Amino acid sequence: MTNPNKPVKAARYGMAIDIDRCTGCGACMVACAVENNVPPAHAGANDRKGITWIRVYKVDNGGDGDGRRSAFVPVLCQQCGNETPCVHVCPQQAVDVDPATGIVGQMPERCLGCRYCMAACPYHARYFNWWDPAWPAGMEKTFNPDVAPRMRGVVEKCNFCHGRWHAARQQATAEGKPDTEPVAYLPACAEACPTQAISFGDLNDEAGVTAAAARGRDSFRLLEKLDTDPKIHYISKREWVRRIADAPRPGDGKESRRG
Amino acid sequence: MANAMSDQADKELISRGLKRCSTPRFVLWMLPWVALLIFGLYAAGLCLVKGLNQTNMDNRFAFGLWIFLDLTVIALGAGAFFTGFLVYILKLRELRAVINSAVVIGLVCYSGAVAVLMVDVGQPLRAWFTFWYPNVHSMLTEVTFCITCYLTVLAIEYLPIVLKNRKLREVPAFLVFEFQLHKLTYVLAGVGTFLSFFHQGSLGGLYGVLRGRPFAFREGFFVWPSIFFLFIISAAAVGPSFILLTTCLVQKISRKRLVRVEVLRLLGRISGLMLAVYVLAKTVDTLIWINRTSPERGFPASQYYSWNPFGTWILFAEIVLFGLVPALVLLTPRLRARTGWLVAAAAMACGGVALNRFVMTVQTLALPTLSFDRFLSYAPSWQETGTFLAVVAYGVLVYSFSFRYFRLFPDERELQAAVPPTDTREADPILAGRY
Amino acid sequence: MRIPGYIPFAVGALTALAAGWAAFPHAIYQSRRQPVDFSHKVHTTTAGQKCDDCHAFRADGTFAGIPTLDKCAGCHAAPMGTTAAEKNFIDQYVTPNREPQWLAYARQPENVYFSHITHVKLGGMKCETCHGSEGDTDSLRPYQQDRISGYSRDIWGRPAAHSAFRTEGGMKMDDCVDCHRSHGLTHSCLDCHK
Amino acid sequence: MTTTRRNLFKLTGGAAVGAMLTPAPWRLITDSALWSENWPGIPRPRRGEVTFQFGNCSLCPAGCAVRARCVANQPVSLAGVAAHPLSHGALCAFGIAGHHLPYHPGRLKSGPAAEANQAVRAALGQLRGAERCAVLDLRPGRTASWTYRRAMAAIRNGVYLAPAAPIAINLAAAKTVFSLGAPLFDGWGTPGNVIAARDHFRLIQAEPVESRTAIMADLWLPIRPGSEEALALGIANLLLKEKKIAGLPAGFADRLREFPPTMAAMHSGIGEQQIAALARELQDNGPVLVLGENGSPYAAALNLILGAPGRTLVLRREAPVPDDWKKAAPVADLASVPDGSIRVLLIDESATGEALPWSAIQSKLAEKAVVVTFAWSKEGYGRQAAFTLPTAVYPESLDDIPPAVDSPAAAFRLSAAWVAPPDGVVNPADFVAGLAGLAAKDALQERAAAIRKSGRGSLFVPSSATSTPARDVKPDDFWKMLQAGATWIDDLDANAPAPKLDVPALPAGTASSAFPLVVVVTEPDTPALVSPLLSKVYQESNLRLAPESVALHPSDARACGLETGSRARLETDCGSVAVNVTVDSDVPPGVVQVAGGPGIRKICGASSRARVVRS
Amino acid sequence: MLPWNYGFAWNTGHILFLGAFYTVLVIIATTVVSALWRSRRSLRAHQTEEIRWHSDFHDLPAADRVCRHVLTGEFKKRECPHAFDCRECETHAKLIERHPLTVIAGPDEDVFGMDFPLDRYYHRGHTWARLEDDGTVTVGLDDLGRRLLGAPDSLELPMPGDHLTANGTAFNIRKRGAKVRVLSPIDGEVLAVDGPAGQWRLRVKPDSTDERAFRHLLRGPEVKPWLMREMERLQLALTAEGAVPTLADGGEPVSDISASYPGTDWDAVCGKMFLEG
Repeated sequence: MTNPNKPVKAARYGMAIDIDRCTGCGACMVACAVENNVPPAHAGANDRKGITWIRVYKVDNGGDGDGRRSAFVPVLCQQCGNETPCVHVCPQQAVDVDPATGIVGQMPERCLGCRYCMAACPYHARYFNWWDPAWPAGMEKTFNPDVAPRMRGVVEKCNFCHGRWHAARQQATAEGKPDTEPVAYLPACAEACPTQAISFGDLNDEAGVTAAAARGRDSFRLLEKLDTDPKIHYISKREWVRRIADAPRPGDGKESRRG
Repeated sequence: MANAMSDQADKELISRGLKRCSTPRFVLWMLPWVALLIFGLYAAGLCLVKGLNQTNMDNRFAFGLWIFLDLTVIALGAGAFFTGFLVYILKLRELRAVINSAVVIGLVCYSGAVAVLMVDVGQPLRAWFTFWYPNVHSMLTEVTFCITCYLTVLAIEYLPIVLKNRKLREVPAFLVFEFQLHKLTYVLAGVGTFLSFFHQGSLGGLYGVLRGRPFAFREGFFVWPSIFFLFIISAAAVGPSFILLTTCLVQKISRKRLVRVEVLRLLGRISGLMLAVYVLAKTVDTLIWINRTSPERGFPASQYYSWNPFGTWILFAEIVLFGLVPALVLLTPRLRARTGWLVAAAAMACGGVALNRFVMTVQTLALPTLSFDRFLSYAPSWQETGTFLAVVAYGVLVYSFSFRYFRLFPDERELQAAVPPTDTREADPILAGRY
Repeated sequence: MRIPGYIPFAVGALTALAAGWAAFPHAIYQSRRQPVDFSHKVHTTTAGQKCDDCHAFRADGTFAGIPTLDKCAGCHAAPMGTTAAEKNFIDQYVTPNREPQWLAYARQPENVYFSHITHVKLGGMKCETCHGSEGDTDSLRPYQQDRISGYSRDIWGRPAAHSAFRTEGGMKMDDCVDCHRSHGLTHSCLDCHK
Repeated sequence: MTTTRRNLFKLTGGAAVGAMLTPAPWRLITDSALWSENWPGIPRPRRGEVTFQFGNCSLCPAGCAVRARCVANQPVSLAGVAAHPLSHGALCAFGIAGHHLPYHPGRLKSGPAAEANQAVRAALGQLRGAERCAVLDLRPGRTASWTYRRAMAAIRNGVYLAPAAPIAINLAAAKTVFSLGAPLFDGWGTPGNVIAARDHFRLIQAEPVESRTAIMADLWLPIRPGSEEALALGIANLLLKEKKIAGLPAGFADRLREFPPTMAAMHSGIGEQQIAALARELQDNGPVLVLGENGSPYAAALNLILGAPGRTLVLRREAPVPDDWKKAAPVADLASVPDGSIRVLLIDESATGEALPWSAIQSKLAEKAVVVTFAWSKEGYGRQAAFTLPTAVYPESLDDIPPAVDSPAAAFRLSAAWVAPPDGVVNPADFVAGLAGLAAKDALQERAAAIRKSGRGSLFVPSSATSTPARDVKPDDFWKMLQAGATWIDDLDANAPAPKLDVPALPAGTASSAFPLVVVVTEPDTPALVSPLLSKVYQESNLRLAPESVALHPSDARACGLETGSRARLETDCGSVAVNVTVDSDVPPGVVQVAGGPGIRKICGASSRARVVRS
Repeated sequence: MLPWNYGFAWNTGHILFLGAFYTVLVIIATTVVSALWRSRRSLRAHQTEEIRWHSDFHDLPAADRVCRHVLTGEFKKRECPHAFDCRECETHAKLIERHPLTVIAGPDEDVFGMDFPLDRYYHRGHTWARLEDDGTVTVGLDDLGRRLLGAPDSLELPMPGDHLTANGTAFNIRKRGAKVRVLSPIDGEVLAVDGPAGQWRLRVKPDSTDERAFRHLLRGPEVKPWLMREMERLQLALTAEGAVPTLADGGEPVSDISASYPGTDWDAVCGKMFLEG
C-alpha cells in the first residue's frame, strides 16, 4: 500500500540462498505447501504437472566419476523487479508488482488460465492447476486461513508467503506501530530450512543480513543477463556452481531424474 | 414422395443455373464430417468438464497443439482480409471471383480458432475479464480484442452472401438489406484490414515480447518486436496461397471450373511477391537476432540448434525450402503458368508458414532456459487432437453448405459453358458432382 | 383488424424489461433465516453495550467477528428477559452448549483479506460506515444469498448495471477501491487479497 | 412469411433487446464467473483464534522440538524451536507436515482389539514348556518400554525384545568424522544437532553414491560399491602397523592381512596414496568418529583403533525411573531367542525405530503363534501379523521420546498430543500392562516425578526459551511444563567411564552372483505414515526417491529391461517387494539405490545385495 | 474497459488502445445501422423492384451487359453503366440526337421465322410495348419469349390497378421448374389483362407517354441485331446445358423450344434469356 500523503518507506523483499548449505532435504517445499494450502499431487501428476511454489533442483558440474560434484538449488518465483516478464503479458491484470514490497502478486480469481505468463517465465516458477484441488477427508481442518485455496484452471506461484506479511502488518498495527515502515517477517521456506540456507529480508535495508549476503562476492542470480532484476540471490563459494547462472550447456542428454 | 418433395425444396435453394449434386448425395458427403464433428465435440467436452488435465500440456509446455494450430489457421485465414483489401481498397476487380469464398474461409478459420481458444483457457467463464479489465500492454489483449472484432466483421461480411441465396432474396427486406449492406462492404474491408494488421502482428508479438525466452525474444520499434511485422507479411503472403489451394481443391472435388485460371495465377503472383518480401525480412531479422539480440542476453544462438531434433535444418527449411523456393516459383511466369507448379508452390508456402508458427510455439517452449533445465518434448493427447479435428470438420461443413446454397464463385455459371461433356460426370461416381 | 408492426416488438421489449428489472433482482437471491432472533437494539440500548464489547479484537490484531456461544452464555446462562426468542435461544443453544450457526451478512469471499483493526485503528472508521445501522436493528433480517455465486447480498448486492452511478456505500471491491482512492491510497492486488 | 410468424420473430427480437437493457444478462455472466471462485470441491479454511503450542515430534527417535501454529486449537503449521539445546530449531520434511497424519487415508482408525485380547489371553493360557510371550519394541528406552519390561517380568516366560541400543555419540567432541556411507545429513541422529556441530568437524564420506551427505562432505570418496570393508581394513592396516589393540574380534588380524593398502586401493578404487593420507589424517586430526551402517564391525573396529570410546563415543546414563519399576524383564536381543519358541508376539511399531527383517522374526515363531502388532497403518508388520491394532498417531499420542543416538546426555520429553485421537485406537502399553494385570496408566507422570526427584539435569521451556535447573522447578509444574513441550536434559557425567565397545564378528564375504546389485539406501527411513504433501518432494519434483522405489544406472536398467516408471520386484535373500523403477545416470553401475519404505526396510536389513526383476 | 472499472487509468496506453477499439466498434455499428436505415428507406419508397433489377443486372456476365449501341455496331465494346436504363444515359441521348430511331409501321422483321413487328418497342427481357391511340400501352411477351416458355405450367398475372415499374416484374411464369419473372418494359398502371392463352396482353396506363418514357426500349433497326445476339446467347445457354444446339443451321425455332431439349435445366436457360440473377 502506498500513500502519497503519508510517504511509505518502500521495501524490496528478497532472498539470499546459500547453495553450499542446502542439503536438498525438501523441508522448504513441504513447508511451502503447508503454508499456502497447496493440494497434494493428483495421482496423474508428475514433476511437470505438479505444484511446488518452491522447487529444489539437483544440479551437477557435468563431470563423471571422481570429478562429479552436485549441489541443490531451490528455485522459487524470482520476483523480477525490472520489466517483470509475467506482469505485462497477462491479458487481464491478474499479475502485478507491489511497489511497496516488490513482491510479484498473482490473483488466481482474476486469472483465466491462458498460461501465457508461464510461457513468459524463464524460471518455470509458475504452476497451473491441471486438476481440481483435492485433499484427503479431514485434512481441510489443517488449512491455513490466511491463504485462499485455488481452483482448477488457474495459475499460481510463490508470493513470499503474503499471508504472513498480512499477519505481520496486522500485528504491527495492533502494537500501534506506524504502517509506513516495512514489517519484518519470514516466509515458510526460510523458516523451515533446517540449515538456515535461506535468508529473507528487505534488500533496501543496506544493514540487513540478507542485503549484505546478496552484495557478497560469491553471490549471483539466475539468468542475470536477461536483465529482469530477480530478487533471489544465490551464494556459493564453488566456481562451477556460480556458473549455473548462465545459459544451458547443450548436449547433456543424460537420462537423469532431474526435471 | 416426401423425399422427392424435400429434394425439390432443396433445389429451390440452389442458385439459378448452378449444378449441384442431389440432396441424398450431399447428405452422404456431410455425414462423415458430422461424425468427426461429434467426436471432436466430445473430446472438447472432456477438456471443459474434467479440466485441462485431459491434455498433454504441462507447466513447462504451457502451450501445445492448440495454440500452434490456431496461429496457423489464423494465418491461413488471412486471405479473407487481404483479398478484401485488394478488391475493395486497391480495386483489384479480378479477385471478385474469389472474394466470397475468401470470406467464408476466413470466417471458418477465425471462428474455429476462437472456439479452440475457449477450450484452451482454464477458466472459460472468466474469458470476458480480458475485455472488462484489459491489460493494454499485453499482446494477448490486443489479439483478443482484434480477433473478436474481426470475427464480428467477418460475420457481417458473410451476411450478404447468405442473403443472396435464391430463396431468401425473395423476401424483399432481405433483398434490399443485402443490396445496401453490399454497397458498404468497402468500409468493413477497411476495418478488417486494420484489425487483421494488428492481430496477425500481435500473434507474432506474443512471442517476440517474451524477454524470458531468448529464442523468441526480438527487438523492434515502439511496442512491437520485429516478429510482429514478420507475422503480418507472412500472413498476407500465405492468405492468397491458401485461397488458391482451397479453390483448386473445390474445383477438383466438385469437378467444375469455378474461377478463371488467370485469377489463380494472380493470386499466386501476389502470394509470391509477399512471400519474397517476407523471406527477405525474415533473413535480416534472423541475422540481427543471431548476432546481436540473443548473444546480448547471454544465449549464443548456436545452442538453440544443438538440441535434437531442432537442428539448423529447421531454420533452412523455414527460410529457404518453404520460403525462398515457393516465392521464386510463384514469381516465375513460366512456372506459374503450370497449374501443378502453382499449386505445389502455394502448398509449400502454407507449409512454410505453418512450420514457422510451429517453431515459434513449440521450439520456444521446448528449449531449456535455466542451465539445469532439460530439453523437453511433448505429444498431444487424443483429446487435443480431437478438439482440433472438430474445427476441421466444422470448417468443411460450413464451406460445403455455403458452396451448395450460396454463390461463392460469381463466375461459375459463365464458366460452365466450357465444362467437359456432362456424361463424363457419371464416370467417377465418387467425385462426380459432389456438390 | 391488423396490429401495427411495432406492437409485438414493443410487447416483447416491455415484458423483458419488466422481468429483468422487477422480478430478476429478487429471484437471484435465496433467503435464509438466522438461527436466533437477535436484537442488537436491546443490547446496545437496554444493556448499554458497545459494538466491541462482543465484536472484539484479539491480541494479535485479528478480529473475532461474531462472538461464540460462551461469550453469550456469560450473561445469558439463565434468561435475563422474558422474550420467547431468548428462551428459545437458551433452550436451543446455551443449555445443550450448541454453537448457533450465524449467517454473517458481511462475510467477504474467501480470497479477500480485510483487516478490521487497520480500518478502525489506523483509518479511524466507524462500524456504521460499512455495516450501516445494524446496531440499532431490533431483529435480524433474513440472510440473502446469491443463488449462483453463493455470496451474501450485503457484499454482492448491487446489480452490475448500477456500478456506473453508485450512491450508497457497499462492500463490493469497487466500494473499497473508491474509498481508498478518495483517500489517496493506491494498491497492489495482494494488499486486499490472499 | 406469414404475419403470425413475423410477429413471433418481432416479439423475440423485442424481448432480446429489452433483456439486454436489464441487469439480468450481465448479472448472470458476472455471477457465473464468481461461481468459478467457489464451485463445489474448493474447501474453505476454518477461521478462529491463532495460538501457538509446543511439543516434540515423535516421528523418529530424534524427537525434535516443535512449535505448532493452531487455529481454533487445531495445528495448521509446524516449525522448529530455534533455541532448543537438542534440535536447534531444525525440522525435517516429514516433521514439517506431521500434523497431517491423523487425516492420512492409510491411517488405521479401528481394529479388532477385543478379539486380539481374547486370542492373546487364550494363547497365554496354553503356553507349552519353554514357549515364550514376547514384546518386540522398535523404540526401546521409552516409559512404555519400561511398562513392557515390567509386564513381561510379571508374565510367565515373558521376553522383552528390542534392538541393541547403540552407544551414544558426542558429535560436538569430534574433529574428524569418517563415515562409511552413514547418512549423516539425511536422517541420522538429530538433524539440528548435526547441523549445529557441522562447522566444528571435518567430514570424510566414503560412499559409492553421491548422497546428500556426500554432497555436504568436505571430502567425498566415491568408492566402488560394496568396498567399505576393503577401505576400512586398508586404513586399519596402516593404523595398526606396530601397535596392538585389545578388544578386536578373533580373526580380525587374518582379515587384515587379506587387505593390505594395495588390495584396498584395488577394491575400493581409491588411490593408495589417498588411503595413506586418509589414515594419517585420522591418526593426527583426532578426536575421530567413524560412522558406518548400524552394527558395522569395520566402523566399530576403526573407532576402537582410533580411540573414539570415551571421547566421541560416550556412555549415557538413562533417565531415572521409579524404584518399584526395577523389577523388570531384561532387554533381550531377538537373536538370543531360540527358533520357533515365541507363541505370543506383541509388536509395538507405533514408535518407529530400526526395523528388523520379517524373515528374522518369522524363524522365531512357534506354530500357532499369535502375532499382534500395534501400528499406524496396515503397512509394516501388519501384513504378516494376525491382528493389527490401531494406535494414536503423532500428534495424538502422549508418549515420551528417548534421547537420540547423538545425544550424550539423557533426556526426557513428551511427544505432542494436540489432536484428540479417534475412539477406535488402542494404547499398546495399556494393552500389554492389562495382560499382566499391571496399572500403567500414569507411568509417564510417575517417571516424570522420579526424574524431578533425582534433582539431576535442567528443564528447557520452549515458550520462554529458557533452561532452568530441574530442582528449581516445582514438582507439579515439572509435569505441566513437560506436557507443554518442555524437555528435561540430564547433566553430563564428568567422571563417566569410557563405554565398552565390542566389535561384532566380521561377516564372511558374500559376493553371490544371484544378487548382482549392491543395495545402497540413500533415503532416510520414512515413518509408517507421511503427510500426503510429501508428494512435493517425491512425485511433483524428483528431489527424493519415493518410498518403495529404486533407482538404477541406465546400463543396469537396460540389462533388466526396465525404464523409468516401470514396476518391478526387488529381491534379496530376505524376500522380495514390489517397487517402482527410476533410471538415473547419477547412480553408479552395479548399484541399486533404494528408498526405505516399510516394505523395503523389511527385506534389506541384513542383506546388502539384491536383484531387480521386471513384473 | 470503462473508466470506473478497476485497473483503468487515464494513461496513453489505455487511451490509445481503447480509443482504437471503440472507434472500430462505432464504425462497425454505424455501417450496419446505416445499411438497415437505407434498406428501410428503400422499402418505404417501394424500390424493391428497382433494387432487384439492379442486383440482377450486377450479377449478369459482362457479355450480357453490352450497350445497345454495340448491337448496332456504333461501338466496338461498351458495357452498359445504367442497368439498361437509357433514360439516364447521356451517351445514348447524344447518339439518338445524331440519327434518331423511330418506330416504323411496315413489314415485320422476320428472324429465323419468328415475327417481330416493328410497330412497337422491345425490352431486352423479351417483352414488347405498343403505344395505342388512346394513350394506353399494350405490353406483351415477344415471340422468342413465347417460344421459350411455350405453354407455361402456371402463370401469375398482375391485377388491374397494380403498378408496374420498368425492369420490374410484369408477371411470373412457371415452366418445367423454371420460375421466370417477365420484366415490365415501362412504368404504369395495369388497366386490364386480356388475350387468348399464350397471347396475354396487359393494357397499361403509362405514367408518361413522353418519348423519354420509351427511350430505354429497343426499336426499328436495333431489333434484328439484338435478336441475332439473343439467339447466340440462347445457343450458348443450351451448350452450357450440354445440349446439342440445333439453331446454328438457321433452322427455325419450334413454337415450344423447351420441348426439344428435354434434358436441359430450363430454369438456367430462361434465367439467362430473361435477364435474371
